[in-house]
Amino acid sequence: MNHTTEEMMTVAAARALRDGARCFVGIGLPSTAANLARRTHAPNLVLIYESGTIGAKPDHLPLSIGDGVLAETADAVVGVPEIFNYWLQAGRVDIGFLGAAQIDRLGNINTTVIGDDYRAPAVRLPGAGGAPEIAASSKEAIVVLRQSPRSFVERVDFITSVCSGPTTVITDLGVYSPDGDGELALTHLHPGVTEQRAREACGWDLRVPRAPKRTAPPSEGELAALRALAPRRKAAT
Amino acid sequence: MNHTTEEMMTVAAARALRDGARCFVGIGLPSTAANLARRTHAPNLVLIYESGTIGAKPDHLPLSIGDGVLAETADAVVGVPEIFNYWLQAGRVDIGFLGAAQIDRLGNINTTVIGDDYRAPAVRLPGAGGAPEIAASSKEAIVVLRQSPRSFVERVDFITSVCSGPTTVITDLGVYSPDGDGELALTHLHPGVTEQRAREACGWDLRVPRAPKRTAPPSEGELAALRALAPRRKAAT
Amino acid sequence: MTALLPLPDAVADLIGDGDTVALEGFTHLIPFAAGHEIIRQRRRELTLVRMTPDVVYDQLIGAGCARKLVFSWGGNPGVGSLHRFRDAVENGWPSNVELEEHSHAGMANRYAAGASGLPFAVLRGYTGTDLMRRTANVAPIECPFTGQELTAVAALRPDVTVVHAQRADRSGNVQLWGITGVQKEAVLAARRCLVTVEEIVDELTPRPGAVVLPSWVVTAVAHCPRGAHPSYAHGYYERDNDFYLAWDAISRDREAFAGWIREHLGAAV
Amino acid sequence: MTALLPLPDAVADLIGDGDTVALEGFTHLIPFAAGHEIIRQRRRELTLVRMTPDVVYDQLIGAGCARKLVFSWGGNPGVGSLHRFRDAVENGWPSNVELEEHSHAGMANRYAAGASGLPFAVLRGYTGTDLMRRTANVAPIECPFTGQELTAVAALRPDVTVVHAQRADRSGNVQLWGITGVQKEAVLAARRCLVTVEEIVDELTPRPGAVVLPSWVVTAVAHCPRGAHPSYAHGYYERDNDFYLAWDAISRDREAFAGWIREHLGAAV
Repeated sequence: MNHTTEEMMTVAAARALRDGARCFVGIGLPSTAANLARRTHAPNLVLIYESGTIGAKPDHLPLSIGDGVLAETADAVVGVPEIFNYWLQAGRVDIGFLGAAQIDRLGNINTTVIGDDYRAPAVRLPGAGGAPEIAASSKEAIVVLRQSPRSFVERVDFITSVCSGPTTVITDLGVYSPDGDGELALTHLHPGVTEQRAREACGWDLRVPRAPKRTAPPSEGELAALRALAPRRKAAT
Repeated sequence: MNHTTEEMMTVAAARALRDGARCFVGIGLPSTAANLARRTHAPNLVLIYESGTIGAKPDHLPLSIGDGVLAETADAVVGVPEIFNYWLQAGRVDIGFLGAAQIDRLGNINTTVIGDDYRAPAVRLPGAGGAPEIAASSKEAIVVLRQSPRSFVERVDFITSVCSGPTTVITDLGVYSPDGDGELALTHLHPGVTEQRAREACGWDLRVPRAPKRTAPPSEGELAALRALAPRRKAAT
Repeated sequence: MTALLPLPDAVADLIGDGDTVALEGFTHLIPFAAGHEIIRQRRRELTLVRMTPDVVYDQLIGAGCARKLVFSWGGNPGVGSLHRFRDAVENGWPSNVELEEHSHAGMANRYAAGASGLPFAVLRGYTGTDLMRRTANVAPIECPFTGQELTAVAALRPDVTVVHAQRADRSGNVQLWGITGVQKEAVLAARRCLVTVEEIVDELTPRPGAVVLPSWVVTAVAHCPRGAHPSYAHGYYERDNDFYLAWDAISRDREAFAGWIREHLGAAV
Repeated sequence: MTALLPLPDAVADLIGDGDTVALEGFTHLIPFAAGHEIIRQRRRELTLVRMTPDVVYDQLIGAGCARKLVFSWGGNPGVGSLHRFRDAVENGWPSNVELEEHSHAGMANRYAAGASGLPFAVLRGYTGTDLMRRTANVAPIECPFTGQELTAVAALRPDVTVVHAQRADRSGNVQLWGITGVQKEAVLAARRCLVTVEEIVDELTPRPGAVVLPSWVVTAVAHCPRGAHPSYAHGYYERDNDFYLAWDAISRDREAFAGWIREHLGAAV
C-alpha cells in the first residue's frame, strides 16, 4: 500500500511506544499515534491525558485531550492538579509524548513564539500547555513534528520545554536522537527519504551516521488501523 | 428537669454554635454538642469533620469522627489532605470546636503529655490530631473540657494548639474568654456553681467579673434532645 | 447563601470592569454562555485567567474585553490557532493584550495554592525554560530539609471564577462530573464565583466521579441549559465539533468575527 | 503488574524487619488483618507510620513490632486511651518506642508531598506549638513572593504502605469508597504497597465517591474478607463497637493483652 509522509511519521511514532508502558499523551499528533499503538502492537499501553484521565481506552479517536470518551473509558479520572502532581511529577510516567513547533540542535522545544521579539512575535503559538513538565518528569520523551529548516533550527526562538531523559524525535523524514554530547543526530531515514533531503530540511549541519538505518514502511495492518481512525482524525489533537 | 454537670456543659457548648455557621468538629465531646445544636436551635449548622465529610447530617450520634453515617449524609466527601488544605486552612470554617486535656491562663491547649519530661511523661495523651490547625485557622474557637486544678493550669506542660481568633472555653462550671491581655477570665457561671467553686477548680488566680452572668439551665427541649442522643453517646467522640 | 439569578443579573452583580476573571473548564463544561454575557455587557480591562484560553477567550479578546491574559495553552483544540488571540498579540487588534504565561502544572498549582489559602505552591517545573524570565510569579525555592532547588509559583486569587456544571439544587449546591479539571480549585481560589448549570433539581443524587461544591462556597447560580455549547456537557450533549472547525474561518477575519458577534450575541464589537 | 497473593505471602514478600511501614485508613477500612499478619510473622524494629494509631497499632506496639512511631493522634476512637501505646511510652514495655509526632494536617501534607515526588510540603501550621521542637521534619519557610513565613514539612516515603479496600479486579485495580482518608496519598508515597480487599471481582463498576488505584501502582493485592474488622467497610459491615469497648480492658493489662494475641492471632508476645 502507498502511504503519505504523515502516515509514516504517525506509524513510526506509534511503534516507539512499547506495550504496557505508561504514556502521557500531549496535545497534537501524539494522541493519534498513541491510539494507533493501542490498536496494533501495544494493546496494554496505558494512556494518560492531562485532562486527568488515567488508562483511557477510547473506541474512537478523541476530538480533544478532554473528550468525554476518555473519562468514560478510563480506569480513573482525577483533577488536573492531581494528574500533574501525583502522577506525572512523581515519576510514574514512562513515556512523555509531545508535539512541537520547533526543536533545536540541543533538543530544546519551542511551542511559544516564532520570532526574536517575545512581545511582538512573528507568530504567536499556543504556548506551553503540559509540555514543560511532561518533558522534564517522564522517564523518556518522544517528540513528533514535521521537519523543515524552520522547525529544525540551530537555536529555538523560545525554550518552552527541555527533555530531561532519553529523547527520540520522529519527523516525516526520519528518526533522531541526541548524541553523547546532546546534539540531535539522525538514526533512521524513512523509506524513500535521502540523506540529502534530511540535511536540507535541517537548520544546522546535521550529523548522519555512516549507514543510517531504514525505517520499515508501514505494514498493511498498521495502515489499515490508522485509516480506520481517520474519519475523525482531522479534528483530533 | 434535673441535669448533670456534663449535660450542662454540653448544652452550653451547643448554644455557642449559631445557626448556619460552618463548624469544624474535633474529636471528643464537641461532636455531641454539635449534633445537639443541629437538633435544637441550629438546624442549618454545617458540620465538617476531619475525616473529610462536609455538611454531614447524621441521624444518630456518630461512633467516631469517621463514622459511615457522616459520609452517607454529607454534601461532599473529600480526602483528608483536601479537608485540611482547601477547607480549613483556607479560612472557610467559622467555628473550630475542640476538646482539651489541659488549658492554661493564656489559652494554650495541651493534648499531648502530662508531666515535665516529654520523653518520660506521667501521662501520655493522644496527641495533636487536627487541633493545632483547627485552633489556628478557624475564625473563632470553642474549647470544651472538665475543669479542675489539673486541667485549668498556670502553664500547660506541652503547647499542642494555640487559638488565633476569639476563643470561648466552656467547662462543667462556667464559661471563660480571654481578657484584652489574653488571660482567660470567667464570664458565666453555670446554675448552682459558686464563684468560689470556679476559683478552686482553677490553677491560677482567676479573674472574675463583679457580677458574673449566669448560664440559663438546660431547657426541657434541650435535655430531651440530648438524652435522645444518649443511647450511643457513651461511645461517641 | 447562594443567589439563584438570571445570567444577565449574575454577570452584572459579580463581574466588574478591571476584575481578574477566571472561566474554567478543561475542554469539557466550558462556560460559553457566561462568556457571551460578559461580551454583551461590554466588560472592559479584564485580566482573563484560564489554563486553556480556547474559543471562548478568543471571543472575549476579539470583543475587546481583555487587558491581560494569564494562561498556559491558547489554541483551538483539535483545530489550530486562535486567530483573535493571535491578532491581538501580533497586531494589537482590537487592543494590546498583556500576556502572563505558565505551564499547565504551574497554573494548576497556582489555583491549588489559592484554594488552600497559601501564597504559593511548590513544584518541579519551569527549570531551564524561558518561561521563568517572563513573569515575576515564578521563583526558585530551596527545600529546607534536602537543599534541593524547586520552583515556587504564586497563588492565583481571581476576583471571580465562572464555571459551568451539570446540576445545582435549589439551595445552590453544585454537582459536576466527567472530566472535572481544575474547576474546584478555581472556584475555591476566587473571592466570588458564578456557576451556570444545565439543570436545577430538587436533590443531587450521588454520581460516580462527581465533584460537589456546597452552596456556601457558591456566590451565584444561573440556570443556562446548553450553557457550555459548543463544548460538551457530559451526560447532556456532545461537543459541536463543526462549530470549532467553523470558528477557524470566522475568526480569521475581523469583519467576519464582528459579524458573528453581532448576529449571535447581539453585541457590537 | 500487581501480584494476587495470600496475605501471609504478601506480608512476607513486602515487609521486612526495620522497614518503615504505614497502615492507613481513617477510622474506616483499617487494615487489621494485615496488622495481625505482621504480628504473626514477628516483624521487628519497624518504624510504624499512621495518622491515627488506634487499636491496630496498639496491638503492633504491644506485640513488640515497633521501634518508632510517626503519628498525629494515638487513641482508641470513641473510647479513650491506647494502653499498650501508653505502656510503651510511659514504662518502656515491651520496649521503648521512639515518637515523632505531628498534626493531622502535617501528616496529610507529608504524604501528599511523598505522593507528588516532592521533598516537602507547605502549610500554615505548627506555629507557636511545642511540636516544632520535637522533630527535624518541620521547619519554617518563607514565601518568595510575599515574605510570609509558613511551615514546611518533610515528605513521607514509607517503604511499604498497607491499606484495605472494598474491591479489586483480577488485574489488581483497586476501588474504595466512603471515607477515603489519606489512602491514595499513602499508597502513592510508598515504594511498595499492599492492598487487602473484601472482594475480588471481574469488573469494577463505577461508584459515587470511589477512589480507584490503577493496578500499576499496586504491588500486591490479598483477598481478606472482613480484613478491616473491628473497624468497618462501607457497604460491607459496620464497626464492631463492642470490640473497641472491650479492647480497653484487654489492653489495660499486659497478661490479658498477651492472652488475647495468643488466642486470636495464634502468636506469642
